[in-house]
Amino acid sequence: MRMINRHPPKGLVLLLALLPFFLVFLTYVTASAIRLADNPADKLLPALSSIADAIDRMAFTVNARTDDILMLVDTLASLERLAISLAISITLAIVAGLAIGLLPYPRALFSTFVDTFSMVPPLAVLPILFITVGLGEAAKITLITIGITPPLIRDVAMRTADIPRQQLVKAQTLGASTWTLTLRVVLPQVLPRLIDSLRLQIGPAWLFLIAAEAIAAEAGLGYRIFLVRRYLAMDVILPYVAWITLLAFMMDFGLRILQRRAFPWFADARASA
Amino acid sequence: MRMINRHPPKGLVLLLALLPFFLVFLTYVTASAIRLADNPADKLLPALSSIADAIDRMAFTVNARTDDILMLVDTLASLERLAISLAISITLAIVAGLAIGLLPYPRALFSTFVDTFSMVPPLAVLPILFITVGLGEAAKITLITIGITPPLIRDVAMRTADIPRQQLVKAQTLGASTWTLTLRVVLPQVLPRLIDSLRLQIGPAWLFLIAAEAIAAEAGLGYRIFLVRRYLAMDVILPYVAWITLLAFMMDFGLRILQRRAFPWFADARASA
Amino acid sequence: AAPKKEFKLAWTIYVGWMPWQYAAETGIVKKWADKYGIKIDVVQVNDYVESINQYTAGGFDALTVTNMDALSTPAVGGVDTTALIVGDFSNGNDAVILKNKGKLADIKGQKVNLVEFSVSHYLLARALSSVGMKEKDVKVVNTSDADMAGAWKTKDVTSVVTWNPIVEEVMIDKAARKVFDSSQIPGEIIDLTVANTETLKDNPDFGKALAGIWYETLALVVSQSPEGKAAREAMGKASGTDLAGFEAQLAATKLFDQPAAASAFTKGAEIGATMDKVRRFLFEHKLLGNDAKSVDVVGIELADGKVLGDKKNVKFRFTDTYMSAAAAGKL
Amino acid sequence: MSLIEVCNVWKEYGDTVVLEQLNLSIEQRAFVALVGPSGCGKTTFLKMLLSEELPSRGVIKLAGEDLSAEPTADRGVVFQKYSVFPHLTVLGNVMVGAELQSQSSAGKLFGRMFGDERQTALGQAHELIAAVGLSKAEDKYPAQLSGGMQQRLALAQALMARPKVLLLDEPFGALDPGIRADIHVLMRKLWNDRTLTIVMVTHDLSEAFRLATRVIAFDRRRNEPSDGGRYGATITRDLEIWPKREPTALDAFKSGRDDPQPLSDELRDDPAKTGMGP
Amino acid sequence: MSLIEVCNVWKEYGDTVVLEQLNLSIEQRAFVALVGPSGCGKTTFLKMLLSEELPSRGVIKLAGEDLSAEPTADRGVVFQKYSVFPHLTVLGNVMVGAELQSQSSAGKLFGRMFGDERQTALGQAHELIAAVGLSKAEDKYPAQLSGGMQQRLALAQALMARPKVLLLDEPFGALDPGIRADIHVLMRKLWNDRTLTIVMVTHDLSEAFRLATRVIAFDRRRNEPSDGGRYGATITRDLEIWPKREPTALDAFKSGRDDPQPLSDELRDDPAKTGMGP
Ligand SMILES: Nc1ncnc2c1ncn2[C@@H]1O[C@H](COP(=O)(O)OP(=O)(O)OP(=O)(O)O)[C@@H](O)[C@H]1O
Ligand SMILES: Nc1ncnc2c1ncn2[C@@H]1O[C@H](COP(=O)(O)OP(=O)(O)OP(=O)(O)O)[C@@H](O)[C@H]1O
Ligand SMILES: [Mg+2]
Ligand SMILES: [Mg+2]
Repeated sequence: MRMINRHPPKGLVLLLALLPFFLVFLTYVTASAIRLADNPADKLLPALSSIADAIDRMAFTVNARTDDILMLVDTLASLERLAISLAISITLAIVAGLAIGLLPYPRALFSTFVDTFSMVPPLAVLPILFITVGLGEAAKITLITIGITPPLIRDVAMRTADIPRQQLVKAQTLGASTWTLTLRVVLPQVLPRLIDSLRLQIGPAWLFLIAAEAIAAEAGLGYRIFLVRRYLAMDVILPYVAWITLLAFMMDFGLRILQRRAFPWFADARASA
Repeated sequence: MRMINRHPPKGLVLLLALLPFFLVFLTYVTASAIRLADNPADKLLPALSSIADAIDRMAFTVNARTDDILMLVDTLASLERLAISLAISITLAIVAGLAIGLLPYPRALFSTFVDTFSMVPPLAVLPILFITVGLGEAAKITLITIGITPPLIRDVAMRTADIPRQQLVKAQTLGASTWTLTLRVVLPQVLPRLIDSLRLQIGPAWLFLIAAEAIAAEAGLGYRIFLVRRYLAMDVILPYVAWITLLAFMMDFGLRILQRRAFPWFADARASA
Repeated sequence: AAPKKEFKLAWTIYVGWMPWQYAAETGIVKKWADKYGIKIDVVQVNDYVESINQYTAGGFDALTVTNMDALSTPAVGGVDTTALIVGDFSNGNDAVILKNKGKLADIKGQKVNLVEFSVSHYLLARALSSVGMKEKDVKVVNTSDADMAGAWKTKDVTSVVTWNPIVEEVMIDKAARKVFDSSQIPGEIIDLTVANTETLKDNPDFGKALAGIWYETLALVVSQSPEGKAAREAMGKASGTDLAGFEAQLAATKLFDQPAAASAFTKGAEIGATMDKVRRFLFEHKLLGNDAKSVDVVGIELADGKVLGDKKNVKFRFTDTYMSAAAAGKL
Repeated sequence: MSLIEVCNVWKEYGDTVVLEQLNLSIEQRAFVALVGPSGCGKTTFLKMLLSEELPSRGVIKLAGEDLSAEPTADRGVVFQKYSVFPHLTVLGNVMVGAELQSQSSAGKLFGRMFGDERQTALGQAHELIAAVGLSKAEDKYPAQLSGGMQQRLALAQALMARPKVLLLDEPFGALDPGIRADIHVLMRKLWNDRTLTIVMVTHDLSEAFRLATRVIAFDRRRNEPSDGGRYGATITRDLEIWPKREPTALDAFKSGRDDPQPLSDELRDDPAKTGMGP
Repeated sequence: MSLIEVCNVWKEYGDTVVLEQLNLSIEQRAFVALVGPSGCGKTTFLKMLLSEELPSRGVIKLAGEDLSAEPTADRGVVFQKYSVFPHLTVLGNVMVGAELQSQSSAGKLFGRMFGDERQTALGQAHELIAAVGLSKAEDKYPAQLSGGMQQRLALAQALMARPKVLLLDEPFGALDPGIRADIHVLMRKLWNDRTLTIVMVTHDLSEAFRLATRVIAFDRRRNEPSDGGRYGATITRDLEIWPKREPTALDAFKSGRDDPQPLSDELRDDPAKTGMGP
């Protein structure tokens, strides 16, 4: 039978999905054991027990000095930054994206500019950014926003322009003004697609968050990773990385659920397009 | 007349497109003049003449100490790294993406793993990367590759899975094996879409390149930016950023042309889908 | 600039500057600021270079910085800067480390990983000249400090120049050999707290408050009392290590916990010689400006009023005013 | 006075003449079918009637006045595809035809209706939905409807806005023949019951002759490839259907199928309901 | 012996019975039309004939042997959409029908043909393309063709692989009536000229009766909503067309239009070529 027609039996599917994770885990444990046998003080690939200790220390023990749980503080700080920047980016993307996708004048004015701007590597202009907005929360939020807004705008503008011309004409023949047309016809159709774009930008958003926290912060997941990196404390870094991955995964999952719940018509409409 | 129906006259379009660039330029010149009036040695927003000097020094003057043109050396080093990583990423994306999108067993094995892996922030696991591949060119290329391959694989797999089931059945009724079906039916249809995904990854690729060169390098656009950042040489950083933007823009443009030339059927097919 | 009431100091994580963090956290900063009727915001910046850039661009009134970086960035950038506290000098905190090679001379021909144009670079230059070599005899690879410890673990890296706590981290490795360190050039790598000269001139109280905070905190840092130990432990934690790690770093630092000693060092003759070496190093690396014709473009005023370089373009000043006031208990 | 007057209209794109020298007047309550070969400019003509395109020369008048420069609610339209909004239910799609026109402040600000205004509109919407046989599908989204149901919905939506003229561009081109026959019956019924003037483009001659009161054919009079688009199409035939069809003549009308089915809530094209026998 | 034997076939998805107790045998050279209400399982049945789905119970035999477990070249297929490959020209689409089957090493390794093998295949391809009236469009891509042309191309492509049975799932459902009439003529001609057995699903009864030698209807015998899918559809009618149609009886066949046009290179559905008169 052709490979393309050979399906794994139901029971095997989950097992197969877990296999690569298990192999990575096994590789880690082996490599760690080898290094530790060579040098028991090796910090690069700590034993699972050291990692468990670190997790306990960071996530389940109240820090005496600051009277709080470090990992919780870091997570809240990072998530707050992410949430604010995502909110700003989404708002900007909707406003600018709809304007560029729908209205000829804003399109003529901004579409080339946004295209160009989205090519500027934000990490390279960090000094200017920090000096313009200072080193506080604003800087971190601005970096994330600058990093993810241009692609979001481009996407929203493209999705807006993809709405069949016929629908816009139709809405006008029903008496819509530009504003009500945007509100009732265009925006509701763009929102579920915005969720798709947003899912693509979750990865970059974390990247910029970590980069921003590496430069100026007093708490945050990226801050902690960079702080302990000087000491090569992989026993802290690895759980933090796993935690970030999990958070990102959950955000992705949440967005997918949101899309399905909030826009019940979308899955069918997309399938039949 | 509704905003949506109001089109700028032809002659105005170019002017409107240039306007935001001009405004940014004007803002810069003004802000720079104000700062320089205050402190003639200010390094943050150098005068245009200083920038011109820096460009002349970096791009048109043979460096006495190293006997070459710095900007040329940097550009070649960076482009080489980009080219190698893109080549590797594309190859991986095609192989893994086709397998995941087309074949049930690899899909069961790898799709969750790739999804999860694509959420790991690569910058956070650098030390592990170092011990695996060292600190040389390999590390930089690996970082870029790790950064952009997972989304590329996901995209190719999704595009592959999007190919109507009917086409796969049809090909089988024409006698195709899994291999010839992939080669003659699936791959040619996925390639032009891969170019779309690739265009989306150009930004991240530059980002990872700069991050990689910031860690350890002897030449490269990102290296130079981070090096001269030590003494706030914005007169060098700004032209470098502009140059990177231009290069990224040209790559984007080149990919668009390639898509049109190499896959003449694609534009029509997409429009009629 | 007019007198003002609110000031910002940027500091970065380094053993010699951790007192700022502790002072801010325990209220010492507030106590002294209140005394002079001002407000001082002590801001932690993770990235050292960024903190200097921010200060240079005018985002901060005061900064923790080394003598070399104070000259290369703010001073060259036209920001007149005064070193009002000489906190310590590196006495082993910076080191040249080779892998499996015991002599400095073995460095010849190797790739050396370090943060280019930093004090590490300077230390390398001084180390090389001590054995009659030039920078041309090695190949410098710019490597970010955050990744230095990880980089050491790779095969490609055979020699590094770096500072603590990374030195300690690297030295854990059995193959690591320290072949040169800053204790061999004592007093040349100086950790300062600097402030904008103009701001300081218009607001001398700001300088006095900083000096007051500093010496009250240092008294705790060196104290063998339980409070002192607790303070060191807190600073260790905040810098990502523990008490032992922090004390090891302190040991490699010549801390001027007595204002009188700091003041004496500042007025001493060596500092002039050091700054001359530093500016020559910077000039050779074109860090005094691309169009700098000579080492003299930027003037450096020493505590005794002598000026190195251009007297009309003094941008970096040493002064013992505040340290002497602290020593005299006149704050 | 005629409802629509087309006076010496030309349409050119750059050097290509698509339509030349159109003169036409359409009476109130006419049902005009527009036929002609592919690419001859039928859609272009409809776009001009919609004000989506402007004539290169000549003028079009609606009820004695020059056409406004952009689409307005006095001309409704149904396209072959994309006529209904995928994110609104059947009821939502029909309601939007009233909501977007509302002159109340809620209508202008949000394109929505509240209170009495909404109740009145809801009543009309239910009625129209019943008229096109979609009562049982009021809460469904377009993607859950068959092609025929979607086009019936598009008709109801267009009618909700009470246009003077209804423009149709191959509205049934993608439907299966049996379903087409049903919808033809509906079409005639709607035209009969409401004060409607209809202009419908179709590829299907029998459809044209079966439905319309007047069939107009566009074609190029000169058709040498060497012309290279220097000449456009124009009206080549203009037939009044005989015996003259009047709005009230519905009973006399028979669908094209042998067994015309009564219009009911359960039309043949409802995917959930279909039953058939040979 | 019949070419296709369907013996007591059931198809269930979970608890839902889609098809129950199908028994059917189809002769060599039959042209079977399959009709039935939407959702009754016609496509499902065709998928089983294709081996894209397996029967839940029962067996299907082709030429006396059990069907292979996956699609093979002995059964060709044309769907309503997506039957041709958008990235290949007309010629490429037809050639691929031979190339993918080639047993030469180039064929197995690259799915391509070279040298003599290719020349022979090219000859056949040109012939088939001519037979479906697409000679002038050999270098065009599917997106540049009208819907009717694409379906003709799909037929040529399927025939290139020389299947024993040709399966068609509403192949002309999306075409305009005039174009449909033309393609019906072509369909009959192809069936006549080649040793083909055809099973065609259609929604259009008149199409079924016009083309087929045998019309089979699927329906649910019990249709209470309360059954909740516990009963499936099965064969409710099985009509042999009378007078019996034989493959050679082509001349007697008339298209459904009043003026059947001769099959030529320039069919009505070529967007570039269309001309029409009322
Ligand atoms: N925006 C445009 N720019 C240039 N040419 C155009 C434009 N729109 C239409 N045309 C040309 O005008 C001619 C008429 O097109 P139109 O769509 O009106 O034809 P049609 O009669 O509706 O055809 P069909 O029956 O295929 O729908 C075509 O040749 C087309 O290529
Ligand atoms: N994979 C599946 N899983 C569950 N149910 C299915 C599946 N495929 C088809 N069905 C159900 O089987 C029934 C028959 O579907 P099928 O597509 O064969 O109908 P059909 O006769 O071809 O309809 P149409 O005329 O609309 O094409 C439908 O009720 C459908 O919902
Ligand atoms: Mg048209
Ligand atoms: Mg079907």
